Amino acid sequence: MLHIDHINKTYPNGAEALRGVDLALEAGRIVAIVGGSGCGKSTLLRLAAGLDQPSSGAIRVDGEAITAPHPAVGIVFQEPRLLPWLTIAQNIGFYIADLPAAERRERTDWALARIGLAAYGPRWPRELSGGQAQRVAIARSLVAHPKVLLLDEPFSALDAFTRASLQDALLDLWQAQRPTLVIVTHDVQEAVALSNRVVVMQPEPGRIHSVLDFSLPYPRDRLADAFVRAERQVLQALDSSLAQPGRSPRPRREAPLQDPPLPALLPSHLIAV
Amino acid sequence: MLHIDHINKTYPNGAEALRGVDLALEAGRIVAIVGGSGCGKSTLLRLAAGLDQPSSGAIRVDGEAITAPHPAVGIVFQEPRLLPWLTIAQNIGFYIADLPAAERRERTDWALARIGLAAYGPRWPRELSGGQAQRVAIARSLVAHPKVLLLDEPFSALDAFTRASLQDALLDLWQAQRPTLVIVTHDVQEAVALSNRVVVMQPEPGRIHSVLDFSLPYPRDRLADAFVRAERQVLQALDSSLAQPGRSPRPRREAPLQDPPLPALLPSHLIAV
Amino acid sequence: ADAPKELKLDWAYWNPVSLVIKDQKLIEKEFEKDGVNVRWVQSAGSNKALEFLNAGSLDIGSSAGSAALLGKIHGNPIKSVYVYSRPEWTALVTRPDTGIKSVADLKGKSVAVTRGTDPHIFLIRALADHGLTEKDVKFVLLQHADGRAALSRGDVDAWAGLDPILASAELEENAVLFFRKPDYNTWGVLNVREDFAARHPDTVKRVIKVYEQGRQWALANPDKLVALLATQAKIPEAVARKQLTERTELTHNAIGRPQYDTILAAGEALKQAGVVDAKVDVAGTLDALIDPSFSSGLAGT
Amino acid sequence: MSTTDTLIAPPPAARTPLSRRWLARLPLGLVLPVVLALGWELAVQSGLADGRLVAPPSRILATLWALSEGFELWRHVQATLARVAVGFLLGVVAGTLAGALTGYSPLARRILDPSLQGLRAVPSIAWVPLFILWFGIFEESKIALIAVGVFFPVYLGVLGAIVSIDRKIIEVGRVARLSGAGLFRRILLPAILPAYLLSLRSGLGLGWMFVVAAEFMGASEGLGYLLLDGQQLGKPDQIVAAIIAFAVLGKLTDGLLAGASAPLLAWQDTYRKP
Amino acid sequence: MSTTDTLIAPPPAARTPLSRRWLARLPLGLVLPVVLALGWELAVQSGLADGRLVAPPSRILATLWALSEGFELWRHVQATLARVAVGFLLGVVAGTLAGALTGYSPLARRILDPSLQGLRAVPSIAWVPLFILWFGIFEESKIALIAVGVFFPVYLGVLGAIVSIDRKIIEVGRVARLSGAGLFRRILLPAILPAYLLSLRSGLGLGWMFVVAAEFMGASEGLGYLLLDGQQLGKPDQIVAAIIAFAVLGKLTDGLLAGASAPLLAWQDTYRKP
Ligand SMILES: Nc1ncnc2c1ncn2[C@@H]1O[C@H](COP(=O)(O)OP(=O)(O)OP(=O)(O)O)[C@@H](O)[C@H]1O
Ligand SMILES: Nc1ncnc2c1ncn2[C@@H]1O[C@H](COP(=O)(O)OP(=O)(O)OP(=O)(O)O)[C@@H](O)[C@H]1O
Ligand SMILES: [Mg+2]
Ligand SMILES: [Mg+2]
Repeated sequence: MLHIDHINKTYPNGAEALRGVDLALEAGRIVAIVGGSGCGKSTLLRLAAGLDQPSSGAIRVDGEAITAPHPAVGIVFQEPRLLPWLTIAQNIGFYIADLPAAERRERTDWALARIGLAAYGPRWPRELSGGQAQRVAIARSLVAHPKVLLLDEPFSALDAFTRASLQDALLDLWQAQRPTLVIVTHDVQEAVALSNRVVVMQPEPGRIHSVLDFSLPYPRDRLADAFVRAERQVLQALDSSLAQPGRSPRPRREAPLQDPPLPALLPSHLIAV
Repeated sequence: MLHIDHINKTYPNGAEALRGVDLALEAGRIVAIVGGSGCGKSTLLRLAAGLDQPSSGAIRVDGEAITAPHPAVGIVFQEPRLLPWLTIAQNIGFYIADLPAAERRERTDWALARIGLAAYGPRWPRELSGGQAQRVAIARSLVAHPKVLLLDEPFSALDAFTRASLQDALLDLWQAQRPTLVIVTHDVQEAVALSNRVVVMQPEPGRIHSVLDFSLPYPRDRLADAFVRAERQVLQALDSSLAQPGRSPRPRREAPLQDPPLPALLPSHLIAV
Repeated sequence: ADAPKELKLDWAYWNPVSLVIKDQKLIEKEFEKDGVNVRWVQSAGSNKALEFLNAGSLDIGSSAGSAALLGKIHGNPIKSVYVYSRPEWTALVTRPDTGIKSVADLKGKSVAVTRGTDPHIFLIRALADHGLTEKDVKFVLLQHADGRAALSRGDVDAWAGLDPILASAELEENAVLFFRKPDYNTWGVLNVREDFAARHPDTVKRVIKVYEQGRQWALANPDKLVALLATQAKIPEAVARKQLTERTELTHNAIGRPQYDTILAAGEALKQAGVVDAKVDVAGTLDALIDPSFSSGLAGT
Repeated sequence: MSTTDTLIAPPPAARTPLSRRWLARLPLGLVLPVVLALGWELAVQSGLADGRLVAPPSRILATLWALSEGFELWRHVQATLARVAVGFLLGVVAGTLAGALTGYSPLARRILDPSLQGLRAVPSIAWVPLFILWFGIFEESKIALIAVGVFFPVYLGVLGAIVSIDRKIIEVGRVARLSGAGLFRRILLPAILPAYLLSLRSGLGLGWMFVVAAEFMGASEGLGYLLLDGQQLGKPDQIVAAIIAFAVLGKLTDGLLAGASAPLLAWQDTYRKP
Repeated sequence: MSTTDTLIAPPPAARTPLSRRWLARLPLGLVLPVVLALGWELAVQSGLADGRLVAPPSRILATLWALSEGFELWRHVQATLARVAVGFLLGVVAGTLAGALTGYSPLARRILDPSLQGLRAVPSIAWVPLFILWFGIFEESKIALIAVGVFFPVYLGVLGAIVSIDRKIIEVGRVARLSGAGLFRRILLPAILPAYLLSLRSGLGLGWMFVVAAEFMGASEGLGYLLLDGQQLGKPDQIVAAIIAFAVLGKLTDGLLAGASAPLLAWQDTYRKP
């Protein structure tokens, strides 16, 4: 489906964001990408979405080299990037403007309900909280039913329960239509819970450190031994990726923290419940 | 230090973001705020920072009612909000422009090193990754040594290791200067690891659900029984806050997820390591 | 009376004497010993000179007689004290192909004209002479050069022209001057601000003396005058020659009865045309405008 | 630290006392002109100033009144208003299209922009002879000249705003695989809307300015004509009356434009509405 | 789908072939004027068009050449350039201050803005009599008039840009407890910089336009004078020569301004640099 062949990406300012990255994503696969801050995850997604050109190497969708956004590839950006001049409902319908109004309407309403913002359709983006905006951004890409969906830290601004609900929404979509999903996340548990393959990247220059495959049954039990083992495996890979020689030393605490004398707790009558 | 007295906040569009919120933050305390998406956490922080006015109620810093930003109160916004026309170093020095150049320079350099971006001083904000920008935003507020620092999901875009390093940086500052820290976070483990008090908020309208106090010794052992218990306690409060009657039903999976037939794994020679 | 510190005069292409005076620095020489600072200002048209006078940016300025009258009517505090020329700078013009032979043929035709200028007055009086009024023809209000362009484009049938554009249209496009009447042109007069005349009467007299000097030189050197105008205004010598030798008399100086009569007739024509309010006392204004005292003693020619 | 009337002051909350809300409805914009007019009237009346060149308000009002009897002023206003309206529309359409084209296509920009930037500096009056030549002396040329005046600010505004749109927003449009007219209509235009509306207002102002040059070309009615007539015949009262008519109409049409476009900007997240 | 020369096309990557890079350096902006000039020359030479009213390039070049012998053209250019430069500076300073004040303080905005928006529509020529009255007919009044022309676009640009700055950015300034001049210098000005520079360019264009009205006021040198002189004496070649001089100088100064300000915008995250 999506083939990334030996890609290098150096930004005009000289920053080497990606070096020799190879990745193949078959149709219907769920891949998670984890890695330290600044290791090129967003860059990789932007290249795969056709929004930027690699310095060398090629990206192909179904064998076709892409130099511009491809109809089959959708992306959820790291920031919500809602269009401020459209209401929430219009934002969600933005990628499906070509559909008949009735169908667009239907998908939009479904998505608004699914992200728990059914009453928010007519609002402006500036009236949303951070997590609400992020949910709208996810909904916008989901309703377009892309064959490949790239998600850049889609749930980072959500509490654990809202996050779980949206993960479910994503998996529902996957089950119904079997898109290829690429999810960048900093939450290792999330990576293991969602994907069959975890790509661990390492920074400076950004490249692939290791690729870990799992085949745990869905729905996944986060307390199962296999799950916890997989989680630990990813964490270890991540740790070793950040401790690579040649990288600037990982910042660490300067001095061991002393337990400070805590101030007396507030009498509870001062706190409204 | 910071007193929030019976605050209500209704936005011009009628959204009731906060209802009857009382909170007292003594000097030197670390408070974490957790809660569902859209429950008024950012609104509360913005009010405390003097950036917006409550519809009723008052906020006082050391007894003095504030209607505009107070010199003793710093804030890290939910988005990085770097000034695009300043370099990274200039952004970090933005709040301390009044200091002598040498001292500003020194603090900026220290902060750049501490957030692992020592070489990034002369870059523009647009050349940063999401997590890098977030780190710069944190550094910008840290160098001003505020007496009260409000942090709105400061580490959401960071991988586990970078996040731990910045948590350390924050605790170091706390140990050295004993500011009052208010940290909004979606990571319950983080809330328990950093704070002595966790405020759980609940949405629609935004209000305080419960306040949980812990006094675990620093440095905290995340595997210790007491820690895990505290964590579970917060999670339960969070869950119950989101299941409150009167709230629109928490979105849930529509149908139980079936384990889909996974595509065959890629032969590993296709993957560069 | 004492001379002023500064003397502000105008020069203009349509005032050939001023070109001579400025070119030969006659004023500067005259006032050298008094330490008077002489400041020359170019006037692009009568209305500009009058505007500058009105605002006190000129002490002495030249204009057409009718323009001076209009200015006075609208409260411009000036006196006309001297005649520097009797130009025939305006005429009615058409293209060869329109078939217009006389003013009577203008009935129902369109005529380009600049309001309030000598050509405008000229046109009104010409029409009146032939029993026509403004309503019988269609006035198209255009600046002088644009009137010529409109005529040659065929947008209008005739044009009340003004030199030197008139002369160049005549030479370059065979424009037909179908109505000429030197008497209907209203003189080139020198105006002075009232307060300046009251405070520095001697200075005014000395300027007039210099003007006489320049005028005499111009009369004596017609070819050099043509060359002077042609180089200063950068117009072809043929145009300058036509304008100066065929259509400008420099043989007048003292202001008095003849000027009064011509300008009065022009004023009445303007009143008829509605450019001047019907309530205005033209004769009375003219009495206040024309002040022969400064130039009365001058000998003719 | 900061007074309550500054941008950084807290937005008007429920605490605004009644007196302030009453103040908020006062047409404060009238204060300045009225004070100036009264001051000038008093100065002239008391003999402190000479009202010959700039007539005191009473005389200007008399002039305006005289002109408006027999509806003459109204005729002039109407003629000019009609010209400005049509010229404005044409200029806006042309400026928007040209700005969109050069903003969108770097090639078109490199070919067209230098010439247009040069022509932008050509004064209105300089066009007069050329427009007479090209369009004659009737309504067409007047409207065309006004359209030229409107064109340039709109063109510059659209082009300048397009090339400084945030990359992030354009990328959303690219992901929707918009290009050409679609990208312009759905991303570029709304993104530049605040700047665009500003450039329309700027263009409208220039439209009013170009009226005088336009009415140089064979007009016998219109405010520009009134002004020129006043200047040529040396009628200061009429000049000042024309200036005031220009200012009033300019303010009214600008206010109309700003007001009509305000709802289009309801989405903006600015600190305080204009 | 989209051609390679559109905004949404991939930015020039390393793959750009040599021929295209060579193309990129070509002064394409000259193509249009040169083609038009040659076309006109041919049309006149072949008798297809009548070159009397709009002279063919050869004759205009001859006029320009004749004017530049004896450095006369240079004298005119210099006079006008000096006036525009000083007037531009004054106009920019005044426009920036006024725009900052009204953008910052809603009270000042409500008092001043309506009057200024009205005056914005007053044509340059209308100011002439008043400026003669206030400043006389010498250099002061000319410079003042040009400054007025520059003032309005700058004022409108600054005000409009300030009131549409993103709230999020202003809040960062508020947290730093900036107000007044500090807020303006450290937040508002840089935030509006792209719009501001655009308004400066717009103002510069208007400065050039106001030159003619300025040189109505008793000038005997300058490009505006050259133009008026040509119109009054019916010298079409000189008119066209003046127009060309205006266009060339306008483009040069605009290019200079745009070029000088480009480094100030290096931080912008736009899709492609202008
Ligand atoms: N400017 C605004 N205008 C109108 N409503 C707003 C505005 N800002 C926030 N709200 C609403 O107020 C409520 C609280 O918003 P707030 O940003 O405080 O939530 P939050 O707890 O920070 O959520 P998150 O975790 O998603 O960032 C939300 O329902 C939101 O839709
Ligand atoms: N436009 C740009 N210009 C120059 N350098 C850039 C640009 N964008 C990103 N970089 C650099 O490229 C590297 C990779 O950035 P990228 O955004 O891909 O990281 P990331 O893995 O998404 O990080 P994060 O988890 O923090 O979002 C970083 O070092 C960053 O500084
Ligand atoms: Mg990223
Ligand atoms: Mg928030």
